[in-house]
Amino acid sequence: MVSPILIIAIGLGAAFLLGFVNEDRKGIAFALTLAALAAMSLIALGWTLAFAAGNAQTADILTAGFPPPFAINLRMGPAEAALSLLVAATGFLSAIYMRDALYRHGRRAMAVLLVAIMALTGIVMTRDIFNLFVFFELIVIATGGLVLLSEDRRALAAGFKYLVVAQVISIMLLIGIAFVYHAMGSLNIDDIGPVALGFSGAGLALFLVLVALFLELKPFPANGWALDIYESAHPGFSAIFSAASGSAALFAADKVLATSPAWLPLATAIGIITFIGANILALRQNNDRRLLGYSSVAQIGLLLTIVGQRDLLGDSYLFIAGGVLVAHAIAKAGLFWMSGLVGHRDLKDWAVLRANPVLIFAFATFVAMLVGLPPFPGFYAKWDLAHILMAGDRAWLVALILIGALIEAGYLFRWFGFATKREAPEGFPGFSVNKMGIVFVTLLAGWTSGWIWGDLSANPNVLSMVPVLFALAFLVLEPLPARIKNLIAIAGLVGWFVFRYPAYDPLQLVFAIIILVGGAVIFLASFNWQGRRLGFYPPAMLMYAGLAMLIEAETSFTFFASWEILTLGSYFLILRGKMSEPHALSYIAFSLGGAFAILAGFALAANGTQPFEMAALADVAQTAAPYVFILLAVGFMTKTASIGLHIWLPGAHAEAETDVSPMVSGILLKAGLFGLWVLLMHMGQTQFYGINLTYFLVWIGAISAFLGGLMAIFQEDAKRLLAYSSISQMGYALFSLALMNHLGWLLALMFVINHYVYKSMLFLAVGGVYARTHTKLMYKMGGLITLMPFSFVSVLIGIIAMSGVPPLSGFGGRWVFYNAIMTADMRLPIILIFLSGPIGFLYLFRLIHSIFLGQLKDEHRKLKEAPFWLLVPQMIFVLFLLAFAVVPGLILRRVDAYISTFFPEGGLEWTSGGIISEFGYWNPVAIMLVIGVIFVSVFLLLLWMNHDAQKVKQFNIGFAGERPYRPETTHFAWNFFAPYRKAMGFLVLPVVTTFWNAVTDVLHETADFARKFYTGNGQTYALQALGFVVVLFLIGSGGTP
Amino acid sequence: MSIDWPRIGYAALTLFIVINYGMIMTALVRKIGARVSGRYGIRIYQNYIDLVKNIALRSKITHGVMYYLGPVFRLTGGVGLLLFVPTIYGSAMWSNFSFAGDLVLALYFVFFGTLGMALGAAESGHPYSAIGITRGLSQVTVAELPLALAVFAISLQYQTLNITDIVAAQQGGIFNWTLFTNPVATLAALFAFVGTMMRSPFDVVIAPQEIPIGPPTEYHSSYLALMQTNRVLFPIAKTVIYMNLFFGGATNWFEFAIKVFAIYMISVLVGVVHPRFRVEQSITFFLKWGLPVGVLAILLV
Amino acid sequence: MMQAIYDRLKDRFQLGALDVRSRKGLAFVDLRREFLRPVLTELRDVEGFTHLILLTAVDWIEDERFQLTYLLNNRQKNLDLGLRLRLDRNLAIGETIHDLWPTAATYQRELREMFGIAFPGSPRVDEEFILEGWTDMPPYRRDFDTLAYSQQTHADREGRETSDPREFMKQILYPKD
Amino acid sequence: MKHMDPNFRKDTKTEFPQREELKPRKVTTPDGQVIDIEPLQDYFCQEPPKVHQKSYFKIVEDFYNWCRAESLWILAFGTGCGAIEMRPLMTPRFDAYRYGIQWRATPRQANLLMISGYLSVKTLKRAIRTYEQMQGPKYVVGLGSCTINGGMYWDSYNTIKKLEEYLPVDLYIAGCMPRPEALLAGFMELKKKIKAGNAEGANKYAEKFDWYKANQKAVIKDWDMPDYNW
Repeated sequence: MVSPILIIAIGLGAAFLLGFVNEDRKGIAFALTLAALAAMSLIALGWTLAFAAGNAQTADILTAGFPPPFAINLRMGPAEAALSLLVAATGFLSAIYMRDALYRHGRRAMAVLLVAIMALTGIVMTRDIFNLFVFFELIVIATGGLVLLSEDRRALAAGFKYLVVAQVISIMLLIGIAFVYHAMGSLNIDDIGPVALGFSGAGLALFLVLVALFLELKPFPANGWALDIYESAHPGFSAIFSAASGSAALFAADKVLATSPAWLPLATAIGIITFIGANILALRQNNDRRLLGYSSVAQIGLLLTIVGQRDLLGDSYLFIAGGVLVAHAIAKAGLFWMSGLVGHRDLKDWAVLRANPVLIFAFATFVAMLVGLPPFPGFYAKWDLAHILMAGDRAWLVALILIGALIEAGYLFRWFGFATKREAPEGFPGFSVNKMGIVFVTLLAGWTSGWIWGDLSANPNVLSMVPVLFALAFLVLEPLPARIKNLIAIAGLVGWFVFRYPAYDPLQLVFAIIILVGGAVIFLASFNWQGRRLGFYPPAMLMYAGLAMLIEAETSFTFFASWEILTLGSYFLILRGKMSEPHALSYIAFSLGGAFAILAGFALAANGTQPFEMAALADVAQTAAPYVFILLAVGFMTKTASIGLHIWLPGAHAEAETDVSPMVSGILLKAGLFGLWVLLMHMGQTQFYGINLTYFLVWIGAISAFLGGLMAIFQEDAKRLLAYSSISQMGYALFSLALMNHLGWLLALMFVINHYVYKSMLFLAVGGVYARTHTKLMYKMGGLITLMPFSFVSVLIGIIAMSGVPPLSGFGGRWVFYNAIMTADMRLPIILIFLSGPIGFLYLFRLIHSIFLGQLKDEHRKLKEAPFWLLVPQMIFVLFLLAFAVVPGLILRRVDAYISTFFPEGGLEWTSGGIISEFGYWNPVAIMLVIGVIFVSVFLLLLWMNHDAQKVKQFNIGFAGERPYRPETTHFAWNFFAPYRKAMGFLVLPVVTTFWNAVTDVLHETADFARKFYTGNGQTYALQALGFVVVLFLIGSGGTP
Repeated sequence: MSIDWPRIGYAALTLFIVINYGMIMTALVRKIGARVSGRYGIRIYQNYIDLVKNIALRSKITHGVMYYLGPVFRLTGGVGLLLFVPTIYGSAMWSNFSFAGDLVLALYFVFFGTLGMALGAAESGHPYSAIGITRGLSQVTVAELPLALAVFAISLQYQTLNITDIVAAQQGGIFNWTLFTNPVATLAALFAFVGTMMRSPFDVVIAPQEIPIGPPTEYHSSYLALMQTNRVLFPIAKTVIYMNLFFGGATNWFEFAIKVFAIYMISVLVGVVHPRFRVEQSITFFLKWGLPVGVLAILLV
Repeated sequence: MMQAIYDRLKDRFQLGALDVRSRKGLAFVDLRREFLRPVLTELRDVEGFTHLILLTAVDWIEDERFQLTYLLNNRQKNLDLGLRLRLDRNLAIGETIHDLWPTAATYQRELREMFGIAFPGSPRVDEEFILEGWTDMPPYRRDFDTLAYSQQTHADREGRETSDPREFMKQILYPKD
Repeated sequence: MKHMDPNFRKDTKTEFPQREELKPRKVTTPDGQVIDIEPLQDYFCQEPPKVHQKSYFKIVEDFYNWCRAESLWILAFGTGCGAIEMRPLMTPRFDAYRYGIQWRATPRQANLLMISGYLSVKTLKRAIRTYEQMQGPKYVVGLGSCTINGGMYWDSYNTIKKLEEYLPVDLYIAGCMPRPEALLAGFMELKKKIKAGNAEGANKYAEKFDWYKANQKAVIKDWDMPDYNW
């Protein structure tokens, strides 16, 4: 192996050599710089690969020929190798990125850059604290110089402030080092400690060193001096400052802390405060780089927290810390580099990235990496971290980390929403190829790191799962026409279903049919879109991949990974809607909140065991079980949009594209239901202080069913109406599931099927109407029945089926419902369900009346029927509903038998003469026949009597002697249920929305308040840094020095 | 599946009897009302004349397919409801098509005609029709609530959803009727009964003074004839359900006639002494009075 | 009381004589056009005549004049005061007072339709008020002969006899005289 | 007798302009296409009324006529002061219900239109519309001398004098106003006429449709509806 000291030597040597290069020969100087950085990277890479392959041992390099502590020694271990690679590679890429700036400033700037990178690798490798100090000083000076590469005038001030505060810190470090030497008699890190927590003698020494190192990490709130650098420096340098400097400084702190575990809580405390505080502050940022700065600080805070937990993490420490670090470094470097592509500094200006889809993909990747979503390293790290912390009884820390992460996700996804939805500036000059190339390399590195971490993980690698790979393949297929991609997508879904069919149990089968076959049917509607439809298929397929994997998941990890994948996919899918930016954001915020609850729940349940079988949920210890239940239930209920957690749904579903609405409503909601199903299957009877937790679910389900329906009544927007209706329907399903008896579960399953069919059908029908009328406001339509007969039929059938009127399939659901509640323990919530049934009738009638009946408007006179491909799936659904109404047994019978394995009592008897339950009977064929015969007879009778009726037009109505003035004034549709609002309106005041708004408001207010610390004055910042030390000292010593 | 011709014959006969009974009974009820106010009132066979007159109209119009089908839905709803419920207890044949489904079928089939009628009336494009429908639908959602609760209560009481079984359990004396064994549920159901019979005080749906006659504003000729037929048939079909569930059912046609008339008169008596509610008032009324009684019923079982 | 009000107004505006009628508390005053608005404002805001009972017109065809009558009421004191204003019949343009009393707009619309008196600026004054599809001259003008119009528009039923009521009743009641 | 200006000539030249909402207009569809809207054509059925044959069998027609006679549904539409005379018919004193007479609130379901008193031109338009919206066979009864010859409004510029020029009147009930007893007597007469098969006003209206329309349009200058209001 090449000696690692060469890394430092090359950096230093090249910097020295640059001095000999002619000032004008910038090309040579730059080539030299690049070569040096490349060589440094390659050496580090060599070591890293050797460690990965297991061919290398940790090597100590002695510099002066003496063993430590008599001379400085460097160490090259796996962590050092990886970090050196990170630092050197970042430097290398940044150098290419900053080519223009470096050319402008000449060889000196290049030399400073080389020194900075060299010093950073030095910090990583050295084992000597005084050496550490030297390298820090080098970095401080180099930073001060490199900041000037920026064209931003504020950079000068920023660099100066940085220098002032950095010197204060350096002095502190130096004093600390002196004390250490005094106490230990050695400057070698390996000779320090273990030092007990204390503030005299060795304790004080270590305190000073640590505090200095922590301050180097820019902890909240003593970090104003560093943030200006992020904001004003050249993005290429900011990338180094964030990715490389931060990592190196952290590693330095880690090295010192490793000697004295007693000091770890200090790191944890500072880390977590920084993580949450910086994230809250970032919420209010409009400047992209400053936001990235806060985010960097937050990520370093998280890492410091993890460092503080190394006593607990044990062997996983490197994996976890490394995962978070790598994700942070790559993503942050990538984002800083991307910020150089964007001309202006407002977050909304990132909309310019839309000029290149790959950049948007890169942006999405980096955001996902930062938030810790699969398949990136942060995901695996977070998973393991949560598990280990939970098992170590540090649930509070998990909670804090997850809250911080949620806030972080909030602003990052909001930013992403700006980029994809806001208006792109006019007259955009184009991106620099050079810079874009760097971003692409980073993107590649991101995905590679994801694969590596997946591979290293004890759990399956997300990137080696077939559905995920299939979905990702669509990224490559993007240049193809949409219709070909659609065909492939359908083939993929159906193919996967056929392939997996033998392995499904009946429950999985039903969900698989809905997700895969049902997904394929909805995809038929997507044939309606022409062109390439960029950015539609990858997220859609990602969602389906997540769903397909979810229902087969055997371990909690696969389950959770699938959950995150489908969440991510559906977020991008929802975001595509024209007006959906805020709704997609609230969707992802709630979904991630829910996902984190699930993560915490799984981690609590697993109690350290990995992999954790889903079935083992049944064996969770008595003490933990209720908490596991609550966490998981809350998580799943964010997806089913149960009341209280529902506010994301109406907007997300209503503003999505026409074929996306049925996907996210008809199919995606079922994921939550499936989760609840699995939960109840394994932990159904969990008690909490003597109360069966399913009681709460029954109530929540009933209230959702009721209020969802009530809110649907008052919507003017057709898709919103359907969206609220979904809340109601999911409430029903939750209710019946939580009844915890045989028929309840059967009913829930019927809801799963029925809701998929009629909600998809209705969304497509309304979407088809929207495609023609360009409005979703119902009162602006009317009288479309003759123009759109097929759409009308599907809405009509959907309504009959949904409202439970015989003879269509909805009635079967009602019948099972009555039989199910006969054996239920609870009676009061049933009242709400009784009330919500007819309420469903109200909003559905409003839907069909306001759109298809009543008065036709002038501008709609020449409308055509909805597009063909939107009608195809609708007609399939119509046929299915009719068939399902007559022969429900085809599907339900097997499931009924399957449910008997959980609830042997109370099943149905399937006979040729109908279906018989314990209490009643139901003969779908007979019902259909009788009604059909009567209907036809009466119809023929009427036809005989009234066959010669004169067809009249819309204004031929008995209008009290007058004639209607205009269709708009004659169509009764707006505020259709006014009397109902008078009587029941108080129930639908937006209490929940107000609550969640208040939560976000408080966060924002806090951020606003905290911003007052950041005066922009260098002296203040220096005082803050000192104040931080004093406060830390006082708290640490308990006020008694 | 072989066709059971005798059963179809009996069904047709049931239909015939009930329609004629309904024609006479509703006329009688009006006549009684007239006599109370000192008039002679309509002739007892007036309903038939009106029916023929409407069928005999020469010119007719149609507003479209759903308009045309509205009355068909309506009458199918009425006929179906009648035939899905056993009419005479103890007779296999007079039970008609009740083999197709139990109490739940009857409860939900009530909406079939309502839905069809609403769709048909709405296609006429008449705003008064639409207003009438919103009133009707708004009111019925809460008016049916006490019934749903009462039905739940008595099906828990008898541990069955089979109407025949429920009637069977009430045989053997008047005190076996649900009316006496479960008076609270009966009271709750009667709230719903009065609320859904389209009589004052709950007839704002068809308020002639403000929205001519609500949903059927545009209907005439044979459409109206079908609806008139349903108007005499449907309340009886509904009353039969109440009779079976709460008043011991009927073992022969005579008992049927008496009981249906008596139960029907409840809504009439309430109607003649109460002025009309606005929709939100009746919603509030049912929530304030009907709902608590219903809740009490399911809590007491 | 009315006299006192009249005297107070008389000091400041040129008014005609106070024309006191049979009933106590009812009087009319003639005034010129330029005093209409100030007098009305004064009466409304100072003298307590808050209510515009009616605004009507009389066609003095012989004088070539339209007379506008603004009848005001003081509710506190139960006084009615009519202001009479004469307009040139051939240049029938009145002044709108809908800003003083919003109801005046309706009266003015009626006068516009029935007498053809214009009130520029009055809201919706040119819309149809009672007549629908009227194309002839304003029917309340006295040169509009309603009988002639009726004869030319609606045919009489043949055999219709018309009697003078006085003669007719006399024949029936006192056939001998 | 009243003085009449022999020189007065009514204005017969001025045309009343078409109502704004009925003028043909151009509308932009959601797809941006511009289409023509002709309100009268698009909103209203343009078919003329048809003459309906009686039943093929006389006995059936007689039975139908008997039913029609015994089931007179009056449209609740009061055109003038005579409307007040109809209310007592519902009271115990007169009790018209026993003769099969009822009031309906919608023209679709009524078959008897009572022109209850003077009919101004403006109301005539509503009466015509309402009459045409009723489904045949349908009957018109003119109430009071105003409908017969103008009555006390004989010289009014705005009140029609002979109702049968505009609608096919089956029966006049004279008086100013006729008392409820006279109304009942009139209904009995109408019944006889219907039973005899002579009350074919609707067919007469269809047969002489052009004549009726000409008369109607001669007095209604702002004809803002289709020729026949289905």
